[in-house]
Amino acid sequence: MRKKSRLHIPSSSARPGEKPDFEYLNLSPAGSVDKPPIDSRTRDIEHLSTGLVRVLDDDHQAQGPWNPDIDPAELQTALRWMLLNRVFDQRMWKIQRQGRISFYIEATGEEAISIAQAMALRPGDMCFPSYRNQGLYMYRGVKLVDMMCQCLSNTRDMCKGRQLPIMYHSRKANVFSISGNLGTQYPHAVGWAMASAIKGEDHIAASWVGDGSTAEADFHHALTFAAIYQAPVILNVVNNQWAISTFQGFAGGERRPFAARGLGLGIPGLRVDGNDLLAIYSTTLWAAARARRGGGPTLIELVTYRGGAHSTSDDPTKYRPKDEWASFPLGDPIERLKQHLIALGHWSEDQHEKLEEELKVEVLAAWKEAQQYGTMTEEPFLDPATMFDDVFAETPSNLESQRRYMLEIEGS
Amino acid sequence: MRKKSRLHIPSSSARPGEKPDFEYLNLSPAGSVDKPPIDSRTRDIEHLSTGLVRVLDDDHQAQGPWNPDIDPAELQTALRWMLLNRVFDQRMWKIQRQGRISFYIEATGEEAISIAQAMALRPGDMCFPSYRNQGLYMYRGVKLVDMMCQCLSNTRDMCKGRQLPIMYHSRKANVFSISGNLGTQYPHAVGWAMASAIKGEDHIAASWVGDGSTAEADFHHALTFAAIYQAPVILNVVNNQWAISTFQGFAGGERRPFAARGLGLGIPGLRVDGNDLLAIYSTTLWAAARARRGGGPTLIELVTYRGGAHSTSDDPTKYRPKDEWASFPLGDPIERLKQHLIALGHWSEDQHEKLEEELKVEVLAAWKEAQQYGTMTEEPFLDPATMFDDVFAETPSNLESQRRYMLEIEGS
Amino acid sequence: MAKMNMIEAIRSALDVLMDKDPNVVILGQDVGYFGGVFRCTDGLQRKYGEHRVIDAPISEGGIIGAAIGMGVNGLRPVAEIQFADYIYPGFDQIVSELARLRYRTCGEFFSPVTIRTPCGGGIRGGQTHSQSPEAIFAHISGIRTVMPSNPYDAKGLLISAIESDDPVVFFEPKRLYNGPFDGDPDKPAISWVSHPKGEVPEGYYTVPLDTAEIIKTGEELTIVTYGTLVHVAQAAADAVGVDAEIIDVRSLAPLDVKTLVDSVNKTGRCLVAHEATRFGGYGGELVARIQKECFYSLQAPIGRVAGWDTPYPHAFEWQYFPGKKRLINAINKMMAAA
Amino acid sequence: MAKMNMIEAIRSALDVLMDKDPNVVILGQDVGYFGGVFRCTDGLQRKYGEHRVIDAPISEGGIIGAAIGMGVNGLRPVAEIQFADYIYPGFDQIVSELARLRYRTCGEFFSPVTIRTPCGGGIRGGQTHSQSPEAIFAHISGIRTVMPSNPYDAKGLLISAIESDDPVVFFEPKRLYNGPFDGDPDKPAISWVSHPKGEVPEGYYTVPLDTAEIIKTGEELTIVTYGTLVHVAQAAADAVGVDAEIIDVRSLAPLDVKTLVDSVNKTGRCLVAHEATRFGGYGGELVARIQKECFYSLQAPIGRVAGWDTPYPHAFEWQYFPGKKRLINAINKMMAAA
Ligand SMILES: Cc1ncc(C[n+]2csc(CCOP(=O)(O)OP(=O)(O)O)c2C)c(N)n1
Ligand SMILES: Cc1ncc(C[n+]2csc(CCOP(=O)(O)OP(=O)(O)O)c2C)c(N)n1
Ligand SMILES: [Mg+2]
Ligand SMILES: [Mg+2]
Repeated sequence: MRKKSRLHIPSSSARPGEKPDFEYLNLSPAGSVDKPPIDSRTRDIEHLSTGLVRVLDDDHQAQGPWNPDIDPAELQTALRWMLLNRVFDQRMWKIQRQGRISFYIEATGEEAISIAQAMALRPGDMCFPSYRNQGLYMYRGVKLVDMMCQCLSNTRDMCKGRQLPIMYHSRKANVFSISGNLGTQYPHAVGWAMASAIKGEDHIAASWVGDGSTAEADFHHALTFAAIYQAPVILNVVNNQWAISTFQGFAGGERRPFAARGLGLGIPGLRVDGNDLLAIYSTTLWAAARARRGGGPTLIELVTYRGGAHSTSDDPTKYRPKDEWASFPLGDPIERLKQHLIALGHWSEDQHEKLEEELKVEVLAAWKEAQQYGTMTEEPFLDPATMFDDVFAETPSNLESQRRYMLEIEGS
Repeated sequence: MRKKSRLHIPSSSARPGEKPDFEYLNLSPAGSVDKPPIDSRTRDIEHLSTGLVRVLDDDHQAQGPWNPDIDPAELQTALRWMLLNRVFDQRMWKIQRQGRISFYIEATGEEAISIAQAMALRPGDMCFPSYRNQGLYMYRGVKLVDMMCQCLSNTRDMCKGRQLPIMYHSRKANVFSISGNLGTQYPHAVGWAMASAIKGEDHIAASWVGDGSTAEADFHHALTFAAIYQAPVILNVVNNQWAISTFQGFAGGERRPFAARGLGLGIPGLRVDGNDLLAIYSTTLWAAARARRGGGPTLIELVTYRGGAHSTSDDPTKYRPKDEWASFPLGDPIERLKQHLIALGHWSEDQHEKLEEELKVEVLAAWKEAQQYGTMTEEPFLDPATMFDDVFAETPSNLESQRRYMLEIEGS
Repeated sequence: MAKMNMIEAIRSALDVLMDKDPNVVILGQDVGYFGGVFRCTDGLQRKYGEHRVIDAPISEGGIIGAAIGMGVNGLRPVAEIQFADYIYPGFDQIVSELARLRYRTCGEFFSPVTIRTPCGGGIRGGQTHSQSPEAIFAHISGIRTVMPSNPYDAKGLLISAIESDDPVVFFEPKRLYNGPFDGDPDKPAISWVSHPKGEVPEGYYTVPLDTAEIIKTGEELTIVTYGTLVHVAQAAADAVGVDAEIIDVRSLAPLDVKTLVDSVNKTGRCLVAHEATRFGGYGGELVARIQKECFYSLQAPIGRVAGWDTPYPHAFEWQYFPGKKRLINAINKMMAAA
Repeated sequence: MAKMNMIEAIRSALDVLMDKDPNVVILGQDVGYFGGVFRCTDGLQRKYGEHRVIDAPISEGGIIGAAIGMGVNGLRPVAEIQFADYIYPGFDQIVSELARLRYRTCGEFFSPVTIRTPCGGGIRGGQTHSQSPEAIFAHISGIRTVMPSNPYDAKGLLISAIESDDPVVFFEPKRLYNGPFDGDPDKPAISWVSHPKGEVPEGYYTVPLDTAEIIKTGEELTIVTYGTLVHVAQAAADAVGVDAEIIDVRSLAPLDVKTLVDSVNKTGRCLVAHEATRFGGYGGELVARIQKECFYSLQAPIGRVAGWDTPYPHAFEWQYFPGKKRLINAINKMMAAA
């Protein structure tokens, strides 16, 4: 008989039917992590990769050196964007369940990341998002109706029906195209940032990948190039604990935080409470300033939790406890900012409820408008002849003749 | 006009015509780095990745806790293997220059690595070498004549003429096949080690890549898998300062040593004097013991210098100072072990010269024998019909008919 | 005998071999606890343990690289790539290592890895969940490329693939997982239950890795196809009422040329059909070979029906998909040819 | 006009464009200080600085990934992959990103990267320095695949490639770098000096990216080929004494079908020749298309001469290489056909 296997297999802290257990998260109290100068040497700030930068404490007060001291009015705006992101997701999820779009991905529980980072970056900075960063598009001015039209593959779809729902892009907003292939955007961000440096510009780039996607080659490529050329880029790892059914230990998160991944290349790493808008905002500002003045890349790990299913194709009750999110020690980012504002005396439950209602109306209105441009089953329909465009800058003759043939056949 | 580029471009410390400068190497005195227990936690031994484990000091004495206390007779054997490696390389280089083989790669200056590590591993452990590890094959019993026949693509070529010279393999010796594609062997080693663990065996695997090759995706894949499954594997980075014309700063070595690359995944790293047989031997033993008892992977950076050209196709005077090797502060590994043995009173210049002569004779005899099995221009020739074998386990009909057709044509 | 859909047949193949050979291990994203996003490995980790059905990081290159090393150490790894569209990060390990190891070591080392991966469109997956990249694997010497079109073949071919000492890239047309889709997305889905190829032995059996299958004999025209298009071709031939001989290539490389050539020499007409992009697709090889061997029997040029030379668009997948209309049109033209 | 070999012509193209457009940057292993292992970028870093001719780490995936990002930010990157055999680690970025970016964003984003890489055998490089993987790129919608066979075209096509807003994979048959090799390794090397295509303008000019070139007109047989085989085909046709029309495809995808079809309709016979492995090779596409368009003119089956379906063996490269003998044999057979 074969001897017992000695292979180490990571195991998640809880599976369905078990009690959620976040013991493994190494939390620091809010305000306890120092804020070094942006020109610190990586080796002198390694501890930032194991601590956890937090600003909002359990009593909803902002604490410590990373407190960005944002104006309450601005915080209200941030709250509005986060809530909009959530309300939008909820509506689109329902729409998918009704069969009116083919697929959807929600960012529930992770809204603070896109919103806080969008706030911290400048409009000329370029974002290379993952599929859970819809908040970036929203904050940077892409209209809800345009995002919905994309999900509908309708006549106003920015992707002309070519892409799966949620794979937005916006040149105007400086948010790149979302890829179905995990992690591929990471080296693009580095290359973009290198080009910015080559051109002597001071724009920086930022990119986002999930914990699971750090195992891809492109993660390594991006870090290596960023370190070598000291590219002005912020590389974010959104550690939401899960990659579909696979918990973050299977991406190598068991022993050291993801924030530490670049240390061996001299890239500083910040581990940040990903559900704390203030902490995210201020660490991002720090990394952006560092990059802008030639200090090179920063890796930011945002510790959060994927509050919903991976996508509309997924059923998380099959692989994790139903109540795991409710037990997540870093809470819900929207609730936390809301309570902070209430504690500051600049918000109330009433106002919040009213805002939520307002946003629901806004989203619904956008949805009504979007449908006018067509759905998968209702006119107007996109012209299928367009599917032969944009394969190349100019459509070559083989595609023109395929287009003609397709129209002939489909017309018959 | 365009603004000045802000891109950081690494620059080598000296180019042709300039004075060699190894200031950038961070050296520790021999004996100064501590030797922790093999069950130390990675975070407690991070300093081993920035120090430099050295045993032999400038006076050729063995120093400190890493001194393996090897029997002088064994040291003499080690010296013999290293010298054989060098003499073999010198002969084959000349043979290539005479046009009798198409290509060659020498390990000059790096011989201690293969020999010391082969000594420290057990025969059941599996080696996944790079092309500069010919010493592994030699030490593990592959005959010189067989290696020469491989380089000659002759009738006794283990590769039946299919591979470029130096791309050896030996199942019997447990040394894997050398690939032309850099770094691909690294995940193989990890997978092999995982299989060993799955089977409950206590064999470990070891692999080698160059400093330049650490930028490849497979480096990341290997480290990630090794860390996740705690594979019993030793991952060696041979930092010989150069990757063809490109110095190690372009592989990300400017800011942190390669030994630190796994820290972010919890893989301990040892930075080792790669020209010090004793230091290499004892760090490898340490890592092997750690792996064997379930402690998982270790990354070892071996700091050395590529004493010769990259390959017979290369001319290093085009891109680095001629006398760079002579200025390399860690010297020549053969000379250092020789002086150590002399200092111990177990060796002499005379013995050394005699040994070198002996080895030259041995190598020459092997070369004479190898030629009898054919050269590229002299009979006997390998049968070209064999080129259709081993594409698959059994040769399918399309290859059989191509074989027949080839013979028909070539016969015509 | 049992009724199985393609997912069950694949799972059954894995189960039978894991039970038979302790060296068979499975490695892939979400394959373990969860049982795979298409459920092909459901229940196997519970049965064989997490050391044999191993959840892997999102690293196709690493999965294939590690699997190669495992194979060299005596295991028989079955790697799952979640979608064929995501196989490219592992491409170098497949081409440069897996395919070449036996050759470059004259058989001293080899690694009997099987790579399973769902391919093809028709599930509204857009351009990154619909690709059929078989052509680029069929061109690589040293690997076998296989694509079953039904549960019976899926199980028998997968068992052969895993037992083969050659590496195999095993494409599973995901649109066929649940039923023999005939190309009409508006018709209610048919299940495998009523299909003869949905009858699958529960135990061990094999389908050889180097034979094409004549799905239906016929005299007027040969349709050479594989994967999803097998069923569409049948429907199209029926619709036209032509007596077509339909061949399921199923083992794309090495290829069973004789079955194809004999058929075309008999019928004198040949249509090649696949879902993948036409330009540079695998159909080119089929046409080139058949025209060479059957030149003097051919009464019309060999036709190709395939995906367009564009990515696979989300909204227009049924315009992209080479469906019944395109096949009917091609058959009609061909039958009308002199 | 100057006499240039292919290396000089490529370098000249890079020089002309770097001078013309500050956004043109070069990225690759050993391309900077050293000037490239084949010397194609020699002197360019000295002239344009290390911020425009950038030495890169050994990371083909990273080089291509970063180049894409640079292209998105307005640069026009020329990436060098040291050998085509080493392009596979960058394959995912090429297929999934570079080729698809324009399509998936309807032209809002695109990246005009040119990837230069030496391909082909005949330099005793063994199986990892001899490959011709053009077929797998030609199959990918959204990239252009180009392979020049001489200095004049190399420069003109490379200028077009870099200026094109489409991504281009630009294969350079390394055996032709120094001379128009006719397939006979025992003959003394010929240089480009005495070849008309070795006459190259020193300044700016372009060769369009979508036209095949008729190298020699003829009436009895069309040889459709590209890369190294262009010269071998000429030598073989001369040796047989057949009046062959020889077509250099040079732009493999998109393909100039008309030039090919017109020629075969005229000659009635066609031989397709390339160095890459035959099975699933690019020749399949050529044959499939030509038989379709020229069926009624063809007097014999279209022949294919190509590398064997094996890796490219070091010792037997001249048995692997589809040399003059194999071409002569194929021509003779074809001319004898009814
Ligand atoms: C290259 C590639 N491999 C696999 C997949 C399938 N896939 C889609 S999302 C996903 C999980 C990603 O997890 P993570 O990176 O943690 O991001 P999250 O979904 O948690 O935001 C997987 C495996 C893919 N899209 N691309
Ligand atoms: C994937 C791949 N890319 C590029 C090359 C070409 N190449 C061969 S050796 C070499 C340099 C390797 O340097 P390093 O890893 O430091 O090893 P060393 O030669 O110094 O031992 C390069 C770029 C290759 N063989 N494989
Ligand atoms: Mg995740
Ligand atoms: Mg090196």
